[in-house]
Order: sequence, then structure tokens, then C-alpha cells
Amino acid sequence: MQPVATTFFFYLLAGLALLGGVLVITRKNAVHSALALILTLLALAGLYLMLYAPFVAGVQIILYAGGIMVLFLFVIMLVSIEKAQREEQFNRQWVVGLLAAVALGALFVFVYVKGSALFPERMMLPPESSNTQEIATYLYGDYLFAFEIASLLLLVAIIGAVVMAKKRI
Amino acid sequence: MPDATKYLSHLELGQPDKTFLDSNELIINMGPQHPATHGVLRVILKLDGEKVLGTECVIGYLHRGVEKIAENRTYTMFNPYVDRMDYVAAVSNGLGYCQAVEKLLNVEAPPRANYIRVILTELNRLASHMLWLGTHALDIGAMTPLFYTFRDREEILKIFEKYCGARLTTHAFRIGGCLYETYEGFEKDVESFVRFVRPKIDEYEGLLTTNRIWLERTKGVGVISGGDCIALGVTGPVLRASGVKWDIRKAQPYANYPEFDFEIPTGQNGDTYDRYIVRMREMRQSLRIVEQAVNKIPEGPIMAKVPKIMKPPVGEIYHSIEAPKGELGYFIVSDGSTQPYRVRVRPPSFVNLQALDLMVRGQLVADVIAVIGTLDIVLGEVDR
Amino acid sequence: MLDYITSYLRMDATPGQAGNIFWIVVYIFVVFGGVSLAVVAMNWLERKALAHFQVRLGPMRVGPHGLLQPIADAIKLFIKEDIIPAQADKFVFWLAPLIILCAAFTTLIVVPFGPTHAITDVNIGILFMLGVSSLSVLGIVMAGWASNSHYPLIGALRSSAQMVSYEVAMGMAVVSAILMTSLSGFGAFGIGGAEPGTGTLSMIGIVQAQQAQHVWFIFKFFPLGFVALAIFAVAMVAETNRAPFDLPEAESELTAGFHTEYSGLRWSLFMLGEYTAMIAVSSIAVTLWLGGWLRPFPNGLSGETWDLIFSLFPGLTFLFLAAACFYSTARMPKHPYFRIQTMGLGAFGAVLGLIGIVLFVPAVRDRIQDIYWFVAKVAVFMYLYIWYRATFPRYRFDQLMKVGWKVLLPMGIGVLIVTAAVGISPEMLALLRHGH
Amino acid sequence: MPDETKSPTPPSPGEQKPAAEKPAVAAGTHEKPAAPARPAGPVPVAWESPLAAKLKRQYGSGIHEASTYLGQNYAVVDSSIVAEVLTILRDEEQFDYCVDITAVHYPQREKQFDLIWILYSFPRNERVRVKTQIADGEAIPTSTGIWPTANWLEREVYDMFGIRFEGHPDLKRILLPDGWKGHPLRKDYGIIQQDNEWVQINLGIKSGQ
Repeated sequence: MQPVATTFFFYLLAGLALLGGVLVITRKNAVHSALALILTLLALAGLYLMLYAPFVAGVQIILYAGGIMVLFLFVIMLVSIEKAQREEQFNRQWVVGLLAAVALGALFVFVYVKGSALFPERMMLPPESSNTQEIATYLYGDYLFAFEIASLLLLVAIIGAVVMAKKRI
Repeated sequence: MPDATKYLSHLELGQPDKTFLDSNELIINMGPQHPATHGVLRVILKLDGEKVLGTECVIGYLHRGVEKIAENRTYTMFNPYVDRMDYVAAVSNGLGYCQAVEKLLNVEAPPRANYIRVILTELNRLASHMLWLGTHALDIGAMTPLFYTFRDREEILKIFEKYCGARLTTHAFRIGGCLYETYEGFEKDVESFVRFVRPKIDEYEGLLTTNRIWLERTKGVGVISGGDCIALGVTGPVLRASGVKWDIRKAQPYANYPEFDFEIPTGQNGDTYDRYIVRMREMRQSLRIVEQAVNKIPEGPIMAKVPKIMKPPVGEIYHSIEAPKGELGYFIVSDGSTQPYRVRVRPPSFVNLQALDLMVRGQLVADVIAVIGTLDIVLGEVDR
Repeated sequence: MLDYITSYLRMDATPGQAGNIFWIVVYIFVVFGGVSLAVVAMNWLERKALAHFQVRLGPMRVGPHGLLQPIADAIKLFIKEDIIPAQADKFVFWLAPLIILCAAFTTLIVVPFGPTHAITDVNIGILFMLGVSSLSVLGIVMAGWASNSHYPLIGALRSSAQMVSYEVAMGMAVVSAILMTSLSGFGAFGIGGAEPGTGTLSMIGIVQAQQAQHVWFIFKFFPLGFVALAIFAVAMVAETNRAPFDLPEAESELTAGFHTEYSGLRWSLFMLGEYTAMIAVSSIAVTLWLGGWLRPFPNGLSGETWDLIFSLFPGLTFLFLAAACFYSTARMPKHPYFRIQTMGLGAFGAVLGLIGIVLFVPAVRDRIQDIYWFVAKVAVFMYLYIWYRATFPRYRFDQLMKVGWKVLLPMGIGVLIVTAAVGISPEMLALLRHGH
Repeated sequence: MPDETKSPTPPSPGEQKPAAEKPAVAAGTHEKPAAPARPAGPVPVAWESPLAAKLKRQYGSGIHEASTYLGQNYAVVDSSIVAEVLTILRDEEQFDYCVDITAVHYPQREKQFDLIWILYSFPRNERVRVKTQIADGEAIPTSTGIWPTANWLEREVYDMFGIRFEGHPDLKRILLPDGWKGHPLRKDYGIIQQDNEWVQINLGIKSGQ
């Protein structure tokens, strides 16, 4: 099926992602922030779909929105809301933060202007049906070592978390 | 000296409710309006996550001042009130009260009355255990046994209804014996009920006894040792499930229980599963007693000679019977007038409920529900 | 325009694949409406079946045999006062049931009721279903938190932990089934096992793989497929928060869990979401292991005669239901009070019979029987849900976690590894035999 | 553990077997069915048993009375030694089960309250009542250290009679609400009397009834 109204959906999703991002840092209520983050993640999943990467989109939903954000909420729910509301939202580091954001933005603009050769001329169109297989080939072929290293890293993190959480083992 | 702190823990509720992050403790209020607290029991739970650190029972929501009422009624007038305490075992309550006053009056119920009393009391024990089983299983999440037990309890209530016109708060007995002669076909009804209900008890057991989830939910849950039971005054099936073979029907028999051949089932581990097994076996023993009684029931008068206006001599008496929940005692002080000077009810549910804290400490919230169910409390009796 | 509409009917594709907007909309309405109707029917059936398990009659008053009870319930829920607790977080409280409902209904987009009877088919179909259905836990967590009350919060905590845990075991079972789509080798009892596919995540592709391999995956590599289905069947009960894993809404412990503070319409949205989710996960199980829309015994009882016989089943089923209705109509009490009910039941039977007769028309028959078999298989799982509820006590939370992590997950990983090993073994053997 | 069958330890010489243990009693000793018209009633007789003798030997005049009435034994003990007596009963005489603790109010008496402990011994299969008399406002040592079950029972006595138990870990009302005024089982508390003020404040019922 040919995509319909590509431009419209791109701007819609991008706008939603940005809106979510802004809400994440401006909401005082941590749960609302988390919900805004979920909005961003879902919008990103939509963008992945538009880039003909359905597998990545699916994984984005199942892992980030469905898994990790639930654990986020899990923790946030146990935090006292009243206390968080009283606390100052933007502390004195906001100048540094602003500078960093401006620097990053400048970098992006610079790269976009100067390094347009980096980007492909036309949109790459991998066949939709074999997209998932291609990811698998890359992941378990060319990048197998990196993949396994990442797994090991996660395993270390899991063990560390268990050690820290459990008083007695 | 027993270690007092083991039994006497109280929540320090004075401090403000801390937030979750500040401490891991969560104070949660269960009841008085809660589906699993069997009425209006309110339990304040101190939790660490789902683990119970301590409990405190708040009772009295159903307090009607039964003991005060007794002081303003004559002995006969007070008789129906006792049915309203443990309302699922009203016949047992009546038996205890009538026998206590009979003792005070120094009269004996005639043999036929005693047989009728034993039959009805044991049927009532069955009814009480059935209600317990249904609600206990419902608490643990098994819906179906509730309807099975209520279906069969209905047959018992029908016998009560035919005998004395009431189903729940029966007021079946009078001081000195029974008021009503058995109706036509009473023996046949009871016999056919016994035949009817035996396979039904197997049916309940088929649903639960070897059910894996049931075993996991009940084994090792709410363990209480025999020593702790005695220290806390816990009686009835709970005590017997902890391995103490003590039943007032055998230890200090009343009515004509010595004439019947029955056993006292006991458990070993004192956990919820053993209490379940003990009660199931008790139901079978009750059927045995009923069967024997109905076969041997003699002819004769059903009422002893008691004066119309009862004025027991000055004195006091304590009489206790084995109610379905445990030792139900009546302590009656007479000043020689028509009204008792003081009636004290020793309620088994009230005393048994005290063991809740010991039984659930260190366990999970779901176990609190299981333990409240297994203690088989009736709030009407706890609060009186 | 008419051409645009009719052109689809000649195509052998789902409306989504064909890109036919008109039929996409029609299918969306039909599927969502049909599932909602199924939820209503399921509501009635659950009450009735549960009642008969428990020596009761169940609803008998509203309509003959309580047939109109769900409608009465729906009206009651609609006109009930909508209460939002004063201390609740209003926005989140309002959003939570919607998220659950959306998550549950969105999964239905890729459910293959037949080779062409799905709204669309995407090549990550199963991943899409698992992903979107995992979003419903967000709704539960939000509902529990927004209620600003202890019982819903504990219910939400339990629920989120439970659903995240069982998703892992569920995923393992699903992966082993997906693996089977690409593996050649023996099927059950020597049946099938030909033509390995390339491996697919598409829901329709998975069923087509079973068709091509001449074996339902429950029987493939017996007992591996069966064990995987068993793991999935347990995990899916936990995922949908149903007995015996209904801890998040355990009424004896947490009153009603995460939806304690909800009432009226909002509460009914939770129920709708829950039952839709049940249908959705049952559809996954049917698609992955029970051959989706394929009729029973496609290999043993093949041939045109058998095809004809099996294609008569949908009509016969409806005629049987109609006959049951007529029988009940005849047995209705002959009292003026029951006149309307008797007439209603008779009319209901007549409608069912009419549908049954229509289903015998060859053109309709061929188009509809895929849907019939799919729905029948899903119905088996729905009945199992009721059966569990009537039979089992509830697990305790730590036991639930133990079952999830210590039993189902290792079993799932084991099945996955063994499936891979068995499937790959001929090639590996060849590799070993012929050297490197 | 107690004997399950009906074979309690043989009664001590002179001790009356409780009437309840003799079903279908034909000929009682002192409890013979009295004259039907107006039974004068049985009278308490002296409780003669090693236990009673021991207590009397140990405490002398501290034991005001040790009697048997209708086959039930009781001892009236001075309030100053009651805690000691109870401890001895549990530790030396195996009365390991405290059945009940209750009180009776006699407003016309100088020492207004009778406080009663009903005890049972599993090994001996025997019941005994310990009674003491205390005045209004007088406190009595708690027996929660002796039998943990005394906890709630004493709270109920406190709730209903206002008798304070010293050393009780959590002496507060149990059946009535915390702020309630008055102790309902006292004889001067009327049957329809209640704490109207409490009802007005907490339940919002204007009339207080």
C-alpha cells in the first residue's frame, strides 16, 4: 500500500514528539511528565514506521512505551507528589543547560548545512517485507560482537541492581 | 513467662502517615466496609510493600450491648437475644445459655430434649462450617464452593424451619428443655439429609483438598503453634488444627454427648490447610453424631419442670460448650430475682481474633484475608 | 465509485493491503462492532455459564433466559452517575480507561479472521499485537495512580509487575511459534512438515505457513508446540488479569483493585477493554498454534466432499442454536406474563435460523467459513476463561511471580532452544557429516 | 497435652465433680433436685482440695474464701495478692488457659467491683475461678504477662467497667469508640443511656439518639 499524506503525518508526528518533549520538562507532576514522554515515544514509533522500519517501530512500542515506561511510572507513583510539587522545578543550573542546548542545536545546524553530503540523495526504500530479516542479518552477522557486548553489559547491570536491591542474598 | 512482646504488638499510629519514599511502610485500612472482613471488622495493616509488619483490629461496629440487655430482661426473655450473637450458629448459642441457666436452677433437661438438642446443635455446627467453607474459599478466590455449601446449608435451614419456624435465629431451645415436639417425619428428614450431604462434602473436598492453588494458598499460611493457641486462649478447630486434642464435648461433656461415638479430628501444622482439613473432618463427625442420635432418640417428655417465673437462687455459674467456633461460655450471676444480675458471654470469635496479629505478621496481604477466613469469626459475636 | 467498491471483492487481499479506503472503513466498523457485540454476548454467556457451574440460574428476568441482561446492564451503566473522586488527578483519571480501550481495540486491526478477512496485514503483525496490547498496562497503572487511594494503587502496582513479568514468558512462547514458520522437519505423527517458509511475523503469513506445512503448530515437533501453547495459555490469562491471576482486581483483598474508584460508564470501558483484550490474546493463540482460520483435519479429511461437509458447519451451528431457542420457546410457561418473553425468544430463534439458512448459500458459505472456524476456536479459549474462573482459587502475589519467572520463563526458553535445535538438526547433521 | 477422652484426673478427695461431667445424673450428692415448690438452692460449700489448701497455707487470710458452688470451684482473693496467686496457678498448678476475665458491679458495696478470672487447666481438665474485690478507681495489676489472651479481655473490662489494669500495654476502649464517656456495664448506667454528645459530634445526629 502506498503511503498517504506523508508530509501531513510527518509534521503531525514530529509536532507531537516535540510537544511531548516540552511537556516532559515543564510539567511539575512527575506522572504527567512520564505520560508526555510516552507520547513522544509513540510519535517516534510513528516516525519509524514512516521510514519503512516497522520492526524498529514495533520494538519501540513494546520495549519503551510498554516496558520501560511502565517501570518509570512504577517508581514515580511511589514518590510523594505533594513534596515534588513544592520543590523548585528549575534549579540554578538552567543557564548551563540552556548553553548546552544552544550548543547542541548549533552543532545540528552546522552539520546539516555543511555536511549535506552525508545524507543520501534519495530516500532509501528497502523492501517492506524483508526489513525485519535485514535487521536480523545485520544484528547477528556484522554486528554480532557489539550485540553480545551489549547483552553482557545489561547482564552486569541486572546483577548490580539485584545486589543493590536485596539486603540479604 | 512467655515472651510478652511476641503477642502484644501494637501499631504506633500516632505518627503522621509517611510518604512512600520516606519510609517503606504503608498504613492501610482494611474495613469496616471490605468484602473479605466478614462483616464489619476493621483491620489496620502496617505494610512493607505487601508484607505485613503488624496489624491492629478495630472492633465494636456491631456492638449492641447484649450483656447490658441481659441485666434488664428476665431469664426467659433474654433467651432469644443470644441467637443474635453468633448468628450462623444460633442453636449452639441457645444451647449454651439454656444449659447455663438450667445449671443455675439446678434442673436437668429430659433425655428426649437432650437428643433433640444434640441433633439440632450438630446440624448447626455443619451449617456454620459450611458457611465458613464457602466464604473462606471465596476469600481465597474460589467462587464455586460458596454456592455448593449454601445449597446444602439450605437443607439444614429447612429442617430448622420445619422444627421451630425460624431459619437463622432459631430460638429452638427453652430453659429446661425444648418447647416444640419434633414434627412428623423429623427423623426421616434428618436421616435423608445425612445421606444427602455425605457425598456433598466429598464434592467440596474434590474442588479444594488437592487443588494445587488451594494448597499453595493455605499450606504454611497463618501458622500458630499449640502453645501459642493456649497462651492466646484460642479454642475450637483452630486449637485442634495445631495439634491439641481438646474438645469440650469430650473433655467436660454436656448434654448427652458421652452417649455418642465420635472422634476429635486434629492437625499437626497449625496452618490454614490443617484448619481446613480439621473442619472438613468435623463435619463428617457431626454427621456421625446426628446419625446415632436420630437412631437412638427416646420417647418421653421434652421439658423439665421449671417454674413459670424463674428465680434462680443467689449464686453464680460458668458453663461452656463447644460451639462451632470454639469455647462458648456463659458466666451468669444471679441475685435471686427474675432478672440475671450479670451475664457475661465468653465469645470464641472475640478471643480467637486476638491471634490474628501473631498469625499474619511477616506474611502477605493476601494471607491476612486467608487468616481472617480461617479464624472463622462472626462479627456479631466478636462485638456482641 | 461503484467500481472502486466492487473491485476489491475480486482481489485476494485484505483491504489494508489493497489500499481500498472504503473497505477499510467497512472492515473497521464490522470488526470493532462485531467484537463489541461478542463482548456483550460473552458477558451474558459468562454469567450464565458461571451460574450453571455454581448450581444457579444466572440472569433470568430481563428477556428470555436473561438474553437482554447485557443491554439492561449497558443502559444502567450509561445512566449511572459518573463519579470522579475529589482528590483524583482528573485528567489521568479520565485518560486511563480510554488508553486501555484503545490498546485493546487497536490490536484487532491485524487479527486474521480469514486470508482476506483482516483490516490489514502488516509484516510485523504479531509484534504489533504484543506491543500494542502491552500498552494497556499503562492504562491500568494510570487508573490506579490517578484514583489517589491505597487499594487502586496496590492493584496497579501488582498489575504492572504481573503484566511486565508474564509478557516475557509469553514472548518466549510466541518466538518459538514464529520460529516454526521457518523450520522444515517433521510435524506431529509424521503428518506434514513439508515446505518450510521463510519465516514471518505477519499474522496471515503465520497461518499460511501452517497451511503450507500441513500442520497446526500445536502439533508440530510434538510436544514442543503443545508446550509453547500451554505456556502462552497460562501467560495470556495472567496478561488479561483474569482468574486465577486476577490479583490486580482481587475483590476479597483489594476490593476491586485498580478500578475501585471507577463507576458507571468509565468502569464499563474497563470491562469492555478487558474482554476485548481477552479476545485479542485468544486470537493470537489461535493464529499461532491452532491454525487460525483453517478448518479441522485439512489433511486427513481432504477432498471436495469433505470440503462441502465442513463448509456446512456454520449454517448448521446457527440452525442448532435456532432449534435450541424454539425448544426453549416451547417450554416457556404458558402464562400471559411470559407472552412477550416467549415471543421474543421465538423471534430470536427465527433470526438465528434465517442467518443459518443464508449461510448455506454457496457464495456466502465460502466467504464466511474461515471466519466461522476462527471464531469457533477463539470461543473455546473464551470458554476456558470462564471455566478457570469457576474452578480455581486465586494465586498469591509471590506465587504468581514464582510461576511467571521460575516456571513459565525457563520452560519458554527451553522450548525455544529445543525448537531451534530440532528444526535445525538435519542441516547441522549434514554439516557434521560432510565436514566443514 | 490434655487427655482427649473423658478420663480427667480423678477428683481430689472431697472435691465435688462438676455437675456437667455427670450427664443424666440420677442422684447428686448435694445437688439433688430440691423441693419443687421453692428451691432454697444449693449453698456454697468449702472447697477442699490440695490446691485450696496450698493457697490457704501460703497466703492465709489473703484468701478470703475458697468454695465450691454447684460443683464449680472458686477462690476469693485479696486484690493485693491476686497477681501472685494467678502466677502461681499458671506456673505451679498448670492453669495454662485463661478462659475469661470479667467483672461484676455492686454499686452498694464499698468495694464496688468483683473481678473474675476463669481459668482452665489442660493437663488437669479442671476449671477454677479466681475472684477479687476492688473499689472504684482502684487499679489492678495486669495479667497480660501471665496469659497473653488477657490483653483484649482486660481492655473489654476497662471499656465496660472502667477498671484500670496497671502495666497493660495498650489499655484503651475496645468495643466502644475511643472518645466515649461512661462505662455501660456499671449498674448506674441506664439501659437507654448513651453518650449523646459523642453521637452528635461524630455521627451528626442532632437528637443524639
